[in-house]
Amino acid sequence: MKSMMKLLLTGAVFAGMFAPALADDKPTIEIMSSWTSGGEAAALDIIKTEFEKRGGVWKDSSIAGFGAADAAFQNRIVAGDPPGAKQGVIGLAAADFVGQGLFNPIDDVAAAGKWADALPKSIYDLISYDGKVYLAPTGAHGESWLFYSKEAFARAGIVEEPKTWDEFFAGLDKLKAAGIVPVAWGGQPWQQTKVFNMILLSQVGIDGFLKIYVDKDKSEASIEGIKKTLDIFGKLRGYVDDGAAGRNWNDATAMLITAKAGVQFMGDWAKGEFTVAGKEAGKDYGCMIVPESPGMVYIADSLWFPKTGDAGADKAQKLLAEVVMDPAIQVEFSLKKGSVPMRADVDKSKLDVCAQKGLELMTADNVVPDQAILLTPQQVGLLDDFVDEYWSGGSNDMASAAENFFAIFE
Amino acid sequence: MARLHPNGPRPTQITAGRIGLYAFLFIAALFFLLPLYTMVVTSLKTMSEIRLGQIFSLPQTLDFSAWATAWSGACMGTTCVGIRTGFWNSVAITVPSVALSVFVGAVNGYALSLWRPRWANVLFGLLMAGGLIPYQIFLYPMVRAMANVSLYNSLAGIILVHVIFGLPLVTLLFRNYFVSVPEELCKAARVDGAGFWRIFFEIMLPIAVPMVVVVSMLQFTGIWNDFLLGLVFAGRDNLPMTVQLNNIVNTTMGERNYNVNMAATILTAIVPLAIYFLSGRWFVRGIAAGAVKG
Amino acid sequence: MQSAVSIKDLKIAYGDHPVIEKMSIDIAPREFLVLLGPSGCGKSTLLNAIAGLQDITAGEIWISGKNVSWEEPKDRGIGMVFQSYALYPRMSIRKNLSFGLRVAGLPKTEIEARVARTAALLHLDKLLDRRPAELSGGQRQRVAIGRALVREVDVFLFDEPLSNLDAKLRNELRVEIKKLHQNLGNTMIYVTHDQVEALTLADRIAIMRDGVIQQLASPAEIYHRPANLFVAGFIGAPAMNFIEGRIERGDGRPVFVSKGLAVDLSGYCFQVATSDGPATLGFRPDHLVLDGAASGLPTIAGRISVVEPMGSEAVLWFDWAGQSLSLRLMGDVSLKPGDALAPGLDIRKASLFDADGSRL
Amino acid sequence: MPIKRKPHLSATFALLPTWFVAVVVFIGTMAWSIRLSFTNSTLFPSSTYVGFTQYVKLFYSAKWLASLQNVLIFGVLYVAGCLLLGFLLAAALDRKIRFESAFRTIFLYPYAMSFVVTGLIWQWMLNPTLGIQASVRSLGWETFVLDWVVNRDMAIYALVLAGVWQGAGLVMVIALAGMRGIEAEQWKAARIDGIPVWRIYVSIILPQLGPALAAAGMLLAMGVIKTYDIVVAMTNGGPGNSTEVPAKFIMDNLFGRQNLGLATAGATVLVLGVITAVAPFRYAIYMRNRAKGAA
Repeated sequence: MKSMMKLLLTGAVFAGMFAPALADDKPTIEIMSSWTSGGEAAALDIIKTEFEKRGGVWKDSSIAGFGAADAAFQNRIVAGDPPGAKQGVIGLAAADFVGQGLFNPIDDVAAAGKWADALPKSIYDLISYDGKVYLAPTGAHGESWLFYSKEAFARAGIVEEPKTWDEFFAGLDKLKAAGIVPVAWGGQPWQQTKVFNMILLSQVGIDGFLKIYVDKDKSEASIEGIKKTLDIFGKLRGYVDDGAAGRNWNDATAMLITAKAGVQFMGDWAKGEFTVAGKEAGKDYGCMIVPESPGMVYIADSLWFPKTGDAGADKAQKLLAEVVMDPAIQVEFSLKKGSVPMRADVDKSKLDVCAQKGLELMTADNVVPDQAILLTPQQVGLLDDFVDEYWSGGSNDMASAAENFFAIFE
Repeated sequence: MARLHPNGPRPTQITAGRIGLYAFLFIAALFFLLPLYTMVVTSLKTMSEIRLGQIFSLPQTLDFSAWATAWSGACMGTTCVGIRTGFWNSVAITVPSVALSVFVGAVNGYALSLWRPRWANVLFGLLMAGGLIPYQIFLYPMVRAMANVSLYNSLAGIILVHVIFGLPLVTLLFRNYFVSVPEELCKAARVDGAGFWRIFFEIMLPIAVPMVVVVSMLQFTGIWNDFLLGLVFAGRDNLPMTVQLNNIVNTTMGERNYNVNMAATILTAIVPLAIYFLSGRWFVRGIAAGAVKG
Repeated sequence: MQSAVSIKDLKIAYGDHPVIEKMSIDIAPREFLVLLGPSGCGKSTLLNAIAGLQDITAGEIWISGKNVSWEEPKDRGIGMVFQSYALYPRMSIRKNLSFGLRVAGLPKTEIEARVARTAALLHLDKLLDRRPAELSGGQRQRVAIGRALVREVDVFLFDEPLSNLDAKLRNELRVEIKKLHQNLGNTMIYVTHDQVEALTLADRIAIMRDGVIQQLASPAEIYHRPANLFVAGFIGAPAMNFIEGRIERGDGRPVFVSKGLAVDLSGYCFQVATSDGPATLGFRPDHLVLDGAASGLPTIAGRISVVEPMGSEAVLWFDWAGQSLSLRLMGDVSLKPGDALAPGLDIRKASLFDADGSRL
Repeated sequence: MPIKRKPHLSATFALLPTWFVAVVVFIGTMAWSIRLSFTNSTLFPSSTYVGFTQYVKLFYSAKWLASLQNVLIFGVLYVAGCLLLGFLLAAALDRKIRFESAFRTIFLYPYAMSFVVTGLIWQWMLNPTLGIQASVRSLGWETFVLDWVVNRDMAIYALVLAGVWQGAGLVMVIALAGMRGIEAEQWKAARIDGIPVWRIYVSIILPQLGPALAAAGMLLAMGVIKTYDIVVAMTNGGPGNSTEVPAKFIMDNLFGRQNLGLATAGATVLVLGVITAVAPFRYAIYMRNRAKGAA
């Protein structure tokens, strides 16, 4: 056994010695992302193609599922063998890594590309830590979307997009009466939290939203806002079908595509599912920001650049940051991914109706970041727990629930 | 009705009990086969047909394209090569891992039960306790340790990890097997002048063949189906099929092609399935030979 | 003359639990020694210690003039036969026989010659290519013996080799082993709990109890002059009859007195000087003479309860003073249960034990 | 002169790698976990000790408490269910039936499937709008309900169902092997005594299979504590906390939630709990064996 083990070990050592020798000189980078499905992968491919065109060598390490990718990434860091780039959200999720000195800053690239001018200030702040830019943003997803099936609306006799929550619930009743599942609900914690947030934004406004999530403000106004949100959120329980629990968002979207259900709360990535099924925005399905909402919740992706201790990889990281922020690439990427470009100075003409709406809100800075950007991963988890517990617990005790909500930040 | 005069062989009868017995077996078979059936028919449908939501209905037309896509066309990130490449990685990981862990387990079981060196019971207790620890908690320190000995992200590394995590189970099974081997056999061999290893290779290992079959099949299934360890320890050049399957099946915001998912799932499971279908009888025989006892 | 096997002050203990206490035995070359005792008496442990399969706690073991206390079994010059045969199940008989020789690295021709010789000796020639599972119990045990023989060593150890066989095979193999010993002339140490095997095979028998040798002597000596009550009771079937009573010296001559029975002990050969006191009189069923009055011996009168005819002989059970005694008769018997009888006791063949159970 | 023959060196030597694993990997990891559970570690280990804070948090966490309860329910029902169904299947196959090997293969094949696959497929089957419920209803039985996966009170039983589907075959094989090993004379004796067949299985065969079934149960129980894949694939802990399990709680906090301190506290509680539950059994078995050995 011992000799066999030895053989294996030597084999591994040799493999390790010779492998990197194959690709020298060229800036080489290993990208770890969770963008594995059709549209996502196509979007990533845009960056890859351009990166390779500019002389880089791209090694793909895609791992589906954010949990799995995070586990793999963190373990690579622990092993002292991080990939050259990792896809991840902007904001607090990366803060611990930066704080531990594990990431390379890309200040010079940002300065040369005048990122401070091109990006909305809030975004720029969220990719900077202690005054230095560390992350290269790829695109943003609007998350306050309400998609609806035009066919279902027609059958239920709904002619206008609802402007208020009252109108909205009236519409849902009509759908129900027409024998249609009113809400195609994706009963997974992360989806439910997104719905909670969109309602919250509609109830407390942009400032109120930021007060709660950034300042952890526990004033009467905030508590009242949470209660109103929970009220609306709780009402929705009456409009979902039996199979909602644990349902994937794309299965929910499929219910809209087949007109089995009326509406779905989801991020703008759901458009990809409609597109694949041959449905067109504005014609077969509608997209609107949820009622009474002054703006839009967004989540923004970026690339993280861990320190690899390899000069070639450092060079590649800078090249990659340039590529990602290239205006043309930003648009191309967003087209494929169904997202909104980060830069304000891009060509909007190619974007679809929904994306244009989103970009308008974005450029007007009528947006608030998703909890994944504003909260630590622990808090994000607790928020998911809170929302899920409220939703599936069936409780209507809003006062004590609001109390629990603020316990997340303790 | 005139009663028959009993004479000659008793006529065989179909009794209610017999009918009930077969009914039970057929219902059980249905319960066990239904999921597999569902997977197969789903993999043969088109997505539009799947969206109709009749998961048990037969496909309107047989569409094998999902299988082709799963095997060689499905995309993971920017590469679209299906789970084909992962297949050989899985083989390269599983075969040596199984061989090595069966070997180590057999040696352990043999040494612990027939030689009983000092502290043997303590070691066995530690192993059993180790078998109860959720292995997620090992990831972090193990990654560190493997990186320190330059085994992280290597084939040798992932094999070693599988052998380590397999130790409690294989040792338990082999020990229980060897405990039932008469001690005199070992004594006779020692009088004949054979040492520890000679007795192991020439006498005990041949006796333990049924057990080797059982443990190999259990380990093969476990290692082939592993996802987390492969993901964390194997390194990007050695990712097993399950990681690629996950890349196809598990997507948070992307669209899902259930037919491709099902085809990929069956493809991933096909090797252990084939082993059970083909050598199930050896498994049963191995267990009957006393492989698993109290 | 140098001993073949010599045990010196041997002690074996499992933790605090002693199995063998300070034992010493010398076994002469060509001797057939049987270790006899009830199960748990330590006889197998002793054998394993001689073989080197059992670690010893203190003392020494010498084989053929060499201190082998720390040697591996293979280096002790021994062959061993086990109760369960312990044949290697996945090897043919030929391989089973030759395994030790192959391990020792003997030349091929030599191995073949030895295997052939042994196989011929034990009538295994036709079975050489079979697997153990294909043989009968008797054949398997012959193979096990052959495996010891083929090593051509001076000392053979047998660990209850016949216990797993049925009665008929046991008798046959017993004779074979005896023949083998007569022909080969090796030293043999044989563990058994079967007294017939012990009495028929042994040159000397060591009777053990709780890790201590009770008596080490020839079968005849053990049968006729047991050293203590335990040995007396253990050997012989039916067991020796015991009568408890006292030794009294009324007029200078010792007399054994019990429940109306008085036996003059002047014919008895005392080993030690005795005084008056409690004692046990033991006599074997075959040492009673049916017609006591005619023989002029002291008689023990009673009534027959059971008659056990065994063909060539018969055992009569009769009640005397509330206990059941046995008597062995040669030939046919016409007596029936209920008949009265008064057999005579030949005190010269009887045994007397003191209150501690030691022979007087 | 003290006599100590050298112990069997080769055996000791052969066990060295295992010793290394047991001490360094198993004990080492546990020590590491216990240490970290007293720190405020988040993404990376820190050495700021915070006493029992993580444990307090742990036992205030509804999720953790639910996960403990769930794994207990799941563990008991899963092991019991596998044993029961496995035994029944084995008894049925033991009745000299046709196509025995085909049936055997059908009952055993799920054991070759990963829990991920098992979870995925049962999620489908038990989903009320996609699976069995929808199909039965479309056949005309409109009130039929089988919504375990999405029902808070039933989701844990859905996990049990999927687990039993996967594991019963193994028990069946083990039990069948045991039944075939039972002496024919017992059957003859029971037939002469006129004991009904089911009674023979319950009163005569079952007690004799005790050790084999216990071993099978042990094999299954070793997996219970690690239950993770099937939950993630099937319910991902939901609805609510109804199928949350400790291994998933640990995994979530270890990576996704970047809360090493809480994760290691959970692991420590889990392992210590299991050891205190199992140790008395093992000790009893050990003492019994010792008593046997001494006799």
